[in-house]
Amino acid sequence: MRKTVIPFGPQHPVLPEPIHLKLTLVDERVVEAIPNLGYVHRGLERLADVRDFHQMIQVVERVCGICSMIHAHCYCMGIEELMAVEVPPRAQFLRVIWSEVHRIQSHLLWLGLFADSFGFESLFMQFWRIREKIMDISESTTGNRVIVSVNVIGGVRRDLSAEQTRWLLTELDWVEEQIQRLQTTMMEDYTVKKRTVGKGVLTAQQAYELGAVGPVARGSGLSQDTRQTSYAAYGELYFEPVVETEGDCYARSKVRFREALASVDLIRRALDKLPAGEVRAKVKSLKPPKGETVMRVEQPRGELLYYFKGSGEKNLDRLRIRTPTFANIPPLLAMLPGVYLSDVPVVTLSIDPCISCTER
Amino acid sequence: MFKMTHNILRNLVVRKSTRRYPFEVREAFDKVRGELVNDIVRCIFCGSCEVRCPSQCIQVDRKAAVWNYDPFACVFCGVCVDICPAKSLSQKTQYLRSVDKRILISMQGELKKKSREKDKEAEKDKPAPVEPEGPAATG
Amino acid sequence: MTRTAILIACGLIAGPILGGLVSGMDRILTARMQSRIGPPLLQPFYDVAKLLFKESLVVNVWQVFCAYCYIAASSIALVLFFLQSDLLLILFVQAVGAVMLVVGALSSTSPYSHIGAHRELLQILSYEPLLVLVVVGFYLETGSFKLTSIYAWREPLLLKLPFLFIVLGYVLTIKLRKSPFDLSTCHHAHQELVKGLLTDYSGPFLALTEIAHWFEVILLLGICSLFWATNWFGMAILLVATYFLEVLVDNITSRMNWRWMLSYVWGVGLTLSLVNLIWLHQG
Amino acid sequence: MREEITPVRPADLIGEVAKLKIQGYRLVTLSCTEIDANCIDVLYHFDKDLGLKHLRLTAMKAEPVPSISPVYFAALLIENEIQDFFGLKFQGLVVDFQGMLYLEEEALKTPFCKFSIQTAEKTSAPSIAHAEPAEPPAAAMPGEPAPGEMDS
Repeated sequence: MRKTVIPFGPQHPVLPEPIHLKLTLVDERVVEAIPNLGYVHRGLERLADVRDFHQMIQVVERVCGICSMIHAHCYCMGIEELMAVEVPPRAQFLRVIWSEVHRIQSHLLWLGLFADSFGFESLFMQFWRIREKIMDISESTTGNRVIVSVNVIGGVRRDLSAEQTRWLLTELDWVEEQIQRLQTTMMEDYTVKKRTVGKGVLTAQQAYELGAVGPVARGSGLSQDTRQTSYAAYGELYFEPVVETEGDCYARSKVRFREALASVDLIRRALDKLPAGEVRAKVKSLKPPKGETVMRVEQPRGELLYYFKGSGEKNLDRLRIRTPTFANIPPLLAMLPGVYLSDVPVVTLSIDPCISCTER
Repeated sequence: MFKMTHNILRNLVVRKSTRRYPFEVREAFDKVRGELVNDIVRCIFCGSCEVRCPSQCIQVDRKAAVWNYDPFACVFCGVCVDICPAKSLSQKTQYLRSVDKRILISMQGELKKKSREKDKEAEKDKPAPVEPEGPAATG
Repeated sequence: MTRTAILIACGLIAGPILGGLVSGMDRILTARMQSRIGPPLLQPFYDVAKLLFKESLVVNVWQVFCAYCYIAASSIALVLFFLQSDLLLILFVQAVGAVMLVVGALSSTSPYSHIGAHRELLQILSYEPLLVLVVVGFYLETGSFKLTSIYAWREPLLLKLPFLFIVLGYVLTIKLRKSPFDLSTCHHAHQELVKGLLTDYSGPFLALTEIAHWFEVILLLGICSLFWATNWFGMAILLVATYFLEVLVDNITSRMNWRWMLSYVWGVGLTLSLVNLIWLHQG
Repeated sequence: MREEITPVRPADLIGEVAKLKIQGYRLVTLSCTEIDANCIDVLYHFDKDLGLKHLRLTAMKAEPVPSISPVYFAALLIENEIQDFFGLKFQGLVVDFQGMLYLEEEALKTPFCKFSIQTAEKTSAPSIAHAEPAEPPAAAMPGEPAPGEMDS
């Protein structure tokens, strides 16, 4: 038995982000995986000391570019709770719409990277082609492609015109059709099944004990989605979490496909019910936030938690960000032992690691 | 596999999704937050943009009436545009082109009186602005 | 004598030039299949030129020696092909080159390079027997290992050896490092082993392995051309169709692992070759 | 906070956490805040059926806190992170990164403490890189952290 130690990452072409795993192999089979963080740690939580609570919106958006909208959404919700600001219903709906747009693009991005992790380059390009349409939607409605910067304490900064809504709906039809087509292409492919079915199995029990969140938990049969807590406008939109029970890489990609399609539906329903009115509440008291609170939202990668502590000053006392990947690393460590080296990228990517999120 | 074959072969005949970028540029959407410009004639040097900017890329000298801006530190969030009381800041729909040298923009304006009505009157009287754009390249 | 010299020169020049062009066409075709515009036709030459002018960083002197051996072996194999030499000899010279590449990878200390080398050995193990069987098929049909007599054969060999042609297709996929067999290394280095076998080759020496790869590609396409040697037109169509199929297969499959490769290539490949050989023997 | 917060003492912590585990709670995360030069506030967030439950532990910087990672393996990275950022020592960690999960050996300050903890051991023997809380010196503001760069 030959033992090899492979430094997997932080710079590795198959990894979209720099996670560092020390893999101990015995004949191409992983026996132990130890993570090491800190490669892209930027100290964003600590920035709350020098940026005031308005400026922090732009800072938290940069915790994770791919789900910037949802980070800012969560942050604004927390501050609004501390300052007792009532957000107008139209703004609530618009936040949901943009969050779901972000969810679709994040899932498409992931599906592409996932295809690339088992060497299916052409499929990767197909996913990213569809994603480009979502980026266009984001760019035309919010003003930016990725870091959308539409949230503000008390509402949103942009509104949707009737013309934009019509255009958005036609674009969404195209996106939905394309996703459906690629879903059958990918999920029925012999070689894809060969590479993903039964790889990196996580049982429901393990997922719960190790604190898995998001598609990793839902792929293992846990019906756990923070959107069920009906924050923002989710309470008024009929919503049901997507659950698969197999707990392998195949199930996790299936969850993401179905969620992307469910998000398209959610956007349609939200546009349909979009109430008229203001998009930005007048913040009456200029008193900075005071007190402490915890806010949770559902990111494409899973549950995101923010802890706020303010003492009535311009800067928050403490802002803690727990990103979903941080919660999903322990399940990853449980999945890796026993898989072959050739499956390590597939299993690692199946949790959708966002390391710059994790290390903040 | 066969579905993929179909997909791949269709891609051979339909229009390509990529374009030869610097030679062929897509038309921008109307509300895109691109390059930040300051109409220095209207600027009242209040400093709100400096205070609210999350990346601290703007420095305003209220006494000397100088507006300094570092486009490479800017994150193009548009917060300054939103809060500008004189509406002198705006964003183009085109993004900043990539360059190989750092650019620092420094604009010299003229101080105006506090009242905005008087400000407008004064503007009518005034001729052309003093040095509307002066990008000074530094290392 | 002059004829020999001209043929040697042809082999040495045609290898890199045709190989680079084929590689450029490959990249454009792949891009089009993925709905991209893709690089210019001459991009592989630009890449290699850039690599050649880079600073040479030597991990291990052995590796440099191995890179030279690899290019020497593959160019000699192609020159022998142009000289219409013995097919078995060509195969073994080519195999020496392939093994030298593995030895070079093993001489470094990188685990990626080592695992890549092991996988490359398994790949050699899976395609070499098939390649020999293809040659045996030629021999059974034409009664000679000499290229001159195979090229002079009166009818296209494809009609008699259709299954062996499919088997050669497997060999070609492995040798061209295309999906699903791009295990030890692949062109865009987007895999778990980074660039696998070639991880520690860099700069000019990486360029040498790339040029040597072009020689090999042309040699394999040359062996493919034996299947329709009666006229130029048929040969060209056969080669273009074969290469198109290779790129297509690359784009419709994901990368598999070596266990699957061994069982599949040996299982299907050996069965197909044996069926074809028995059929030849009977007929 | 909307949900109730149960205060716990370090001695009861493991028992309380184990009780929650038996009840089927999932560990969401730990949040740590510095209160003053001596105290650190650790909040344990748990979730069951979308309802949150919090435990609050007020720890002294100088005393180690029992680790809950033997009960909840998921707490491993979080506790190591707190150990790096606040210098609070956890006892009984499943895998102890010795304060080097985020920080390098030569890092002497615990970045999230305004009342910075100087580590005498770290300076003398960098191999033992754990930030042992020594007596807190006068309030020393650490430098401004690097501005957040855009990253995905």
